[in-house]
Amino acid sequence: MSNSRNIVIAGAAGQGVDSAVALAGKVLLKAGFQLFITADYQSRVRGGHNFMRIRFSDQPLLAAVTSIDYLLALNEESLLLHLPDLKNDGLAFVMAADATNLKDQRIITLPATVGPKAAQGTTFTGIKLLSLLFVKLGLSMAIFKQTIEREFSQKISQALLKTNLDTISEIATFFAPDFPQVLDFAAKPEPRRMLVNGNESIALGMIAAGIGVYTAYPMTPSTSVLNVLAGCGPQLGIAVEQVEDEIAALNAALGASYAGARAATGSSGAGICLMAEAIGMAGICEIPIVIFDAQRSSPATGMATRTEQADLLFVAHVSHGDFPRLIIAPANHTESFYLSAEAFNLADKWQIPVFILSDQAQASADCSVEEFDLEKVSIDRGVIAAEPQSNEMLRRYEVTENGISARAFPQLSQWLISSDSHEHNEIGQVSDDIDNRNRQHQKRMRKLKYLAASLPAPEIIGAPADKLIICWGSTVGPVLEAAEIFRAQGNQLAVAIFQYLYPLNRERIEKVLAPFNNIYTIEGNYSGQLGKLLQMETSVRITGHIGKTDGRLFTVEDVLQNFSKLVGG
Amino acid sequence: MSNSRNIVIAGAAGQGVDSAVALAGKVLLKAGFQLFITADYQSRVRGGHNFMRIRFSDQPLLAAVTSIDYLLALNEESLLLHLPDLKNDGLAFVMAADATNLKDQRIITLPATVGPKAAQGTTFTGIKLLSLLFVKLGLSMAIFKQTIEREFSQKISQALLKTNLDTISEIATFFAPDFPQVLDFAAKPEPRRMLVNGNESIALGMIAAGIGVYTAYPMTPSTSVLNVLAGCGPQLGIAVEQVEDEIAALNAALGASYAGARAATGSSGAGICLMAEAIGMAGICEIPIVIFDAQRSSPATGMATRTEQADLLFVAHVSHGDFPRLIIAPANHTESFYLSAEAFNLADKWQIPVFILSDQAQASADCSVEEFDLEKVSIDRGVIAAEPQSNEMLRRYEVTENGISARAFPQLSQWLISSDSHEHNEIGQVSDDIDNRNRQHQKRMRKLKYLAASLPAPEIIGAPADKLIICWGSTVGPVLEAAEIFRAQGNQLAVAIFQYLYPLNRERIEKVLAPFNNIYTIEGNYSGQLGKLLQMETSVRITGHIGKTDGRLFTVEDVLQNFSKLVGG
Amino acid sequence: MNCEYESAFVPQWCPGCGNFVTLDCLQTALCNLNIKARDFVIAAGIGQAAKLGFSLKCNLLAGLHGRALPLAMGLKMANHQLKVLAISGDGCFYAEGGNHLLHTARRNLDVTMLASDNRVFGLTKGQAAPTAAATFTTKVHPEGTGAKPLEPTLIALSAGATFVAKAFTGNPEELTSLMEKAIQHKGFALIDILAPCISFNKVNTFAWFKKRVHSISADHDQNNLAAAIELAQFDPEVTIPTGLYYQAKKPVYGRNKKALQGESIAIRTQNYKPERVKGLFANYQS
Amino acid sequence: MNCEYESAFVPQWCPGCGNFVTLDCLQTALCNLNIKARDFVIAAGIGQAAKLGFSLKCNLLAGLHGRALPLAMGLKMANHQLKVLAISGDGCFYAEGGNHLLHTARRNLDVTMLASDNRVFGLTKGQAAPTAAATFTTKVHPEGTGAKPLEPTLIALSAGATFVAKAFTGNPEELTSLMEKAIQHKGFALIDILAPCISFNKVNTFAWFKKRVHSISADHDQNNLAAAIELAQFDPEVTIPTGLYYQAKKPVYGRNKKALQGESIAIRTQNYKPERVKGLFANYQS
Ligand SMILES: Cc1ncc(C[n+]2csc(CCOP(=O)(O)OP(=O)(O)O)c2C)c(N)n1
Ligand SMILES: Cc1ncc(C[n+]2csc(CCOP(=O)(O)OP(=O)(O)O)c2C)c(N)n1
Ligand code: SF4
Ligand code: SF4
Ligand SMILES: [Mg+2]
Ligand SMILES: [Mg+2]
Repeated sequence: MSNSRNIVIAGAAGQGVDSAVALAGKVLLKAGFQLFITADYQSRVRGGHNFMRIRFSDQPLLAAVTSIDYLLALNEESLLLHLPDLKNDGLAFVMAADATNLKDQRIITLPATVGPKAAQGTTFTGIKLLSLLFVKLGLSMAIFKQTIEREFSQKISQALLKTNLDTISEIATFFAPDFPQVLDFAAKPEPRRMLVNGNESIALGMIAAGIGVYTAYPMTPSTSVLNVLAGCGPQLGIAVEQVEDEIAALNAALGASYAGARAATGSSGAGICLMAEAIGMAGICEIPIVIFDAQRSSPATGMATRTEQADLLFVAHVSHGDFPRLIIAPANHTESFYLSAEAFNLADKWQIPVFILSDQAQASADCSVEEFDLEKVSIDRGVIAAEPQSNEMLRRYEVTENGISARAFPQLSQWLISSDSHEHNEIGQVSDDIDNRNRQHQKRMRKLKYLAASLPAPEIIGAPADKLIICWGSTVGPVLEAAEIFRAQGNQLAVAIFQYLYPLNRERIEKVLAPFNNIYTIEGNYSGQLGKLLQMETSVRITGHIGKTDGRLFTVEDVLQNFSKLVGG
Repeated sequence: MSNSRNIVIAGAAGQGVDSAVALAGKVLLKAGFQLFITADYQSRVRGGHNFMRIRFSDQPLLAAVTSIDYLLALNEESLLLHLPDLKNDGLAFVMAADATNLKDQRIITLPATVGPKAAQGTTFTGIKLLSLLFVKLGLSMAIFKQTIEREFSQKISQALLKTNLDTISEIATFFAPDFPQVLDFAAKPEPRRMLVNGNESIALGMIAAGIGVYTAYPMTPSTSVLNVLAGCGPQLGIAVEQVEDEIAALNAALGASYAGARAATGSSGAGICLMAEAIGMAGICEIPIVIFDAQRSSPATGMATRTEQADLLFVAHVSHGDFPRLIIAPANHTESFYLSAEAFNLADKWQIPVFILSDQAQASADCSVEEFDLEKVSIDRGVIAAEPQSNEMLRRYEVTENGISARAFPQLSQWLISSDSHEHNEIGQVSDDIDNRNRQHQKRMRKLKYLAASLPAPEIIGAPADKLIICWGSTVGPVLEAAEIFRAQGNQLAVAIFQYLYPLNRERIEKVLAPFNNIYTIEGNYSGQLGKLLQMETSVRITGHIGKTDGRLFTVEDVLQNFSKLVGG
Repeated sequence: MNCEYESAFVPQWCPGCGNFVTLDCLQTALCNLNIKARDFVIAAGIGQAAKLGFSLKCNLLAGLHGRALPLAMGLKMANHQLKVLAISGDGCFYAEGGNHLLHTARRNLDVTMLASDNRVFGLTKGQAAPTAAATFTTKVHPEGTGAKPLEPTLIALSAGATFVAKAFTGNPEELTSLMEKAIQHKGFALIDILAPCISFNKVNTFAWFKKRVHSISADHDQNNLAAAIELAQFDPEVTIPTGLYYQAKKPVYGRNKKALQGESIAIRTQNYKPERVKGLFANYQS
Repeated sequence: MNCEYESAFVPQWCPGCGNFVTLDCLQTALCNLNIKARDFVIAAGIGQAAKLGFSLKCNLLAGLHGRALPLAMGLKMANHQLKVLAISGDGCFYAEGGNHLLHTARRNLDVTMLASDNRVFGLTKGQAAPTAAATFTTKVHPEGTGAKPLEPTLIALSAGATFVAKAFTGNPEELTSLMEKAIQHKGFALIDILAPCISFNKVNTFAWFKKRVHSISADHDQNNLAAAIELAQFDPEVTIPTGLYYQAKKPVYGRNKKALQGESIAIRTQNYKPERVKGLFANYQS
């Protein structure tokens, strides 16, 4: 945690916390820092209390921290709420009027009078406090101004823009001479570095994979994937639709996939519930489909803007009956891109539903990543049937050893293709013949076996050690960083990162986990869902589970505290 | 299998296999036999091939057998299809025209000329062959005639009725003298004995429990519960509605339960899929609800009239997030009654969704049972809040040690009651406060822990033995009978019967299963779903799984064959 | 207003949100009708409008997005003596919940459905509701929705609703009076309430609606279904009639059901004994 | 008829089932229009009527109960050059799938919806469909449904369908000709086909319908929505107009979407390369 600083900007909904943070993020990115920005929102548009954390460093960051180096409080309540987390050598920036009752050396107040006349109102608080901070950090005011000009010139009046710029200048002049505090790490500018949230990475990965159709019904925190795809759909040839409900969303996506597009849908837990039946249809019809689940606090409506990792056991078993599926959980924003692209290849190869399991913590965290390398992405549509001489029914469900039968697409081929949600024979005719049923069911289930065997083992970091921590998704970042600190403190602790959560490659997993005597799960849920899956599917036994269900992400400190408890410290 | 006989009646859809069987069942019941009647239907109204098995005995029966004592074939195809299963000393009854090409001593043909003039057509084939059979069995023709009179006098013309009765008389006279074959067991008449199918038992159990509202959308094989409840609803004060879809079905049932009725819904797997989201709502709102799932062949539409036991892992994890639920699987028709009644008590006590898991095999099997004893049924509505002085918000979600908070019903009480699908505080106001969330989530999950601890251990039959067979639901009957035979053949084999499938009482289960070195599951599914649950939730390890997914029920012979394989015989 | 159902819970809507007016009008209507808090239940969906019930001290079943009407159905089956209000937004009732509208209306369930119509998904930050114009652009619909907006009054009338009205939060008197009538109506009553979202609908603003709404002319025959259906075929971009489109006395849901006469099932449940099943056993005996 | 889409699979309906006529008429219509088998897809639901596609040699996506229209939506998104027919029964389209009807119609998706209306759930053995009369009794509704029957043509017209017709299997010529028109129509086309179920609807039999249907009078203006809506307000127990209620040329789904012009996405997909995403990276760079 040394080589980083943590800024917190806090205020009421509607006060512009998010735009101040967006701005700060852009400035710091441009300046050459690595970033990890997280938000803590209430499900309301005005009022309440929101705050965001901007962590920056010269190294890649994959987690948020609790302790604050710089607090920008847009109102008094925010100052009071967050002071307890401000480090002893931290600083709080606040308008003078918001800190009248507080005596704390760490608080730097800005008199209302500093800044141009036009900026005396409260709407400029964000800009003012940011200017103060950047001066303090010794950052280039030129970058700040350029960023504001680029971001705002289209959106606000010239006069307003000028007021913003003047505010920065005046505050810089007012404070600059005796103020700068030197950071103990240096920026490393890299123009191709990107600042993306988890959903944006996923959407970009889908685009790289050649997605053609995305159908969804809005649901926090999945909606931004819909937004990104809808935004570039016209230009890139992606048909995107907000349909009437999630049932329509998945059924339409299945129709699109049958017809030859790469198709996906996305939602959060409640919406996935409504897709349950059509997930089974994808299973028996063997229609490749990618389903994005941005998990949030549960059950039911839960806490709409809060995170959780509690959909795993549900999606692992969703829809009645046995059929193969695949669950992928990217552990960071870079993986979100590559694994989302790969999801379509795996869906096409195995002709199954593939879930991308993310959560609110990942969806709303902005992270700096190196520009995605398109050399690492390939498009593989799986087995396509050779063209027939004339119109003929395709043996769409031909029984094969690995369970995979060749596909073709209506009108794009001479084949006529029947896909059926009943049990069906090889040409897709409904059938309840005993032998046919056994052959078809076994064919589908053989895919699951071969698929499992093809999946990589989890990566183990920090071995040898007696104790192992298992984690996935948004929990990986904080666990890895905490484990590094923990080991640096002289403890032994290894970490296993799972990206492929179902099916589990039993042999490989048992092998790499064999050396550990005590295996713990850290997951953002109550019951330790990945641990339960492991117990169900392998001989691995879980010693204990560290859960978190309050809807907030794990910070590095949260994890560290738990480590100390584990080793009985 | 000695003390029983197995009749098979087979023909095309529309030929009246089912009415012949219904008639035969009533006659044999009246005569004092125990019965187990199973159907093998195709999903069509006319044509195709259907057959039913009527097994009868002087002992209670809980399973079907494959080998046939008496075959009544309504057409030639049926004769040819089922002759291979006819025992060497069995008999086939058939119209002379349907067996022209066959030389087989076991075939008894009926000339078209026997019987009254009016009954020369093919529609009387059922009655004719039944008459033949009953003469052969030495059964009282009087009972046969009485039954026909009682069943048909309202439905058919006097002339037609007379033709039926005359047919019986003429066939009896024609064959009687030199024909009777003596059964080696005697009927034991008991007028209160009932012939019910699994769904009827469940519906009767629901009625005994005081159900007030049942909402559903028709789906095979669950529909007959809807039919029974709708039939007696007007008289007993049960509001039953066929709503627009399964989503409405469960949501309406939840509304009804909140308002103070005992409420339930029912469907098969595809319909349960559509209820997924509202199941989570029941979880977080803590609304007691009973959900009946008559499993059928899967995934998706599957084989509409065929059976399977493959919904277990789905319902055990349905809906996103962690929340308590209970899954009960009656092992026979008698339990179907008592456990369905008990389901409502458990739902009310724990304020959770309770699943009654049945399947097509149980739903469509008619079994003779002793009249249900209402002394064994009690109604317990759980904790109800004491009345307040005046209108006040109920602390509906008061945090308690066992997780259970008192209920009250709108208008029936002065309490005002808020139930909320978001995370909420104690009075049901939406809240995303951290501490409140933790308290409420933990309160709910504590119920799961206490509920699990309250559940009985599975019953073990046939211990001590090295090997144990685990089974549930429709598979229990054939397994128990096969195990008895198997043990009589000098083998050791114990059987564990699970009625409570989720949550699992870990301590008790581990204890009663500890003596066995090899544990196998026999389930009507591919993956061994109960075995998987056991591995997930307990230290029990499953040695092997015997599955069946062809949509047909397990017969005693099916199970026996598998036992022989298990012991390497 | 000092009603027994006044709650301590302050609504979390944006200052200026149309829903505040709806909340006020509803309190007034309930007070005016002198309805006791214990005698009614609000069945809510999910969305900004759906939160209304949290700001009343009342019986509340705050359910899932889209499902307020099935909840209402169940409430009335268990206790047909309850007053039931189903409250939510246009996304909830007309997108996710569209099927329930059709079927609850045709059953003529005795429920008051208050639909906040802001032509947008407010809570999820500004996607098009089914009532949005074809030209409405959003992040999801940069090229416009391209779809004909759904007219809730026309659909409800076509499906069988027996009370159909449209109101505007800019005319709280009319809204209150319609609410009173709707609550007193026996049967399925819809008020589609134009309640502008100031944060996410920059097109259909208060001023925009103000310019287009007009009270229905006095010569409209409110008891004539054909006339109401004609009235409901307006161009929602041009002119929007507010007031009572249609009211009719028709048998309400449950009128044909013996189980739903007299005392409610909820009350009778308290006396149900296992013995009630006994009489059915004979059906299965020989 | 000797069409390329004749299949070896014999329909499993009861002899005399109305669906046989529908199947015949559809084959004839497709033949007459000279539509190639590779150029159309049938999206089917679940039910007796939904099985129709199994008896044609054609592209078939036999989906879930209630979901034929969303499948059709996806088919057209991936390949807007396909002819798509959605085929199922009145339970499937109007009960389980009611929401999709509203929204697919208002989007004016270019699909031909053939709804077999027998006023009953045939496959599940005789429960009331939404089109059944209030007095219709079944095992589930021993006291009658008590609900106003849903009139599909009225709902579809209200929602925005641009081709709405009713036909009767007793008049196969009219049915065939309507099918031809519907298939040629650009936009959402519904034909509600009265196709009696001989096994489970003993009320609305062939003879019953025969007595009540009549072809729409020649002076009905088929391009007038208001007139069509008026026409659709008949009493379904008394008199049922068959023929074309309404047809209009309106922008079909996708007309506003750049992605859905020219070559289909299905075809273009074959050339999509990962590099297509490259241009978006700049949005996230500083
Ligand atoms: C099954 C499901 N899908 C989606 C959502 C997300 N969601 C919550 S409210 C809402 C729409 C809100 O719009 P509307 O009903 O018009 O209410 P408003 O906020 O405009 O009052 C959506 C899509 C959800 N909670 N559940
Ligand atoms: C989700 C779901 N619910 C219920 C069913 C059972 N089901 C199959 S077909 C059908 C109704 C059939 O009626 P209709 O659509 O009118 O078709 P018909 O048989 O009359 O042609 C039902 C309820 C199902 N397959 N899936
Ligand atoms: S976002 Fe719109 S609907 Fe929601 S509270 Fe604000 S103004 Fe009201
Ligand atoms: S049951 Fe009815 S709808 Fe089904 S095939 Fe027979 S006649 Fe046709
Ligand atoms: Mg809205
Ligand atoms: Mg039908």
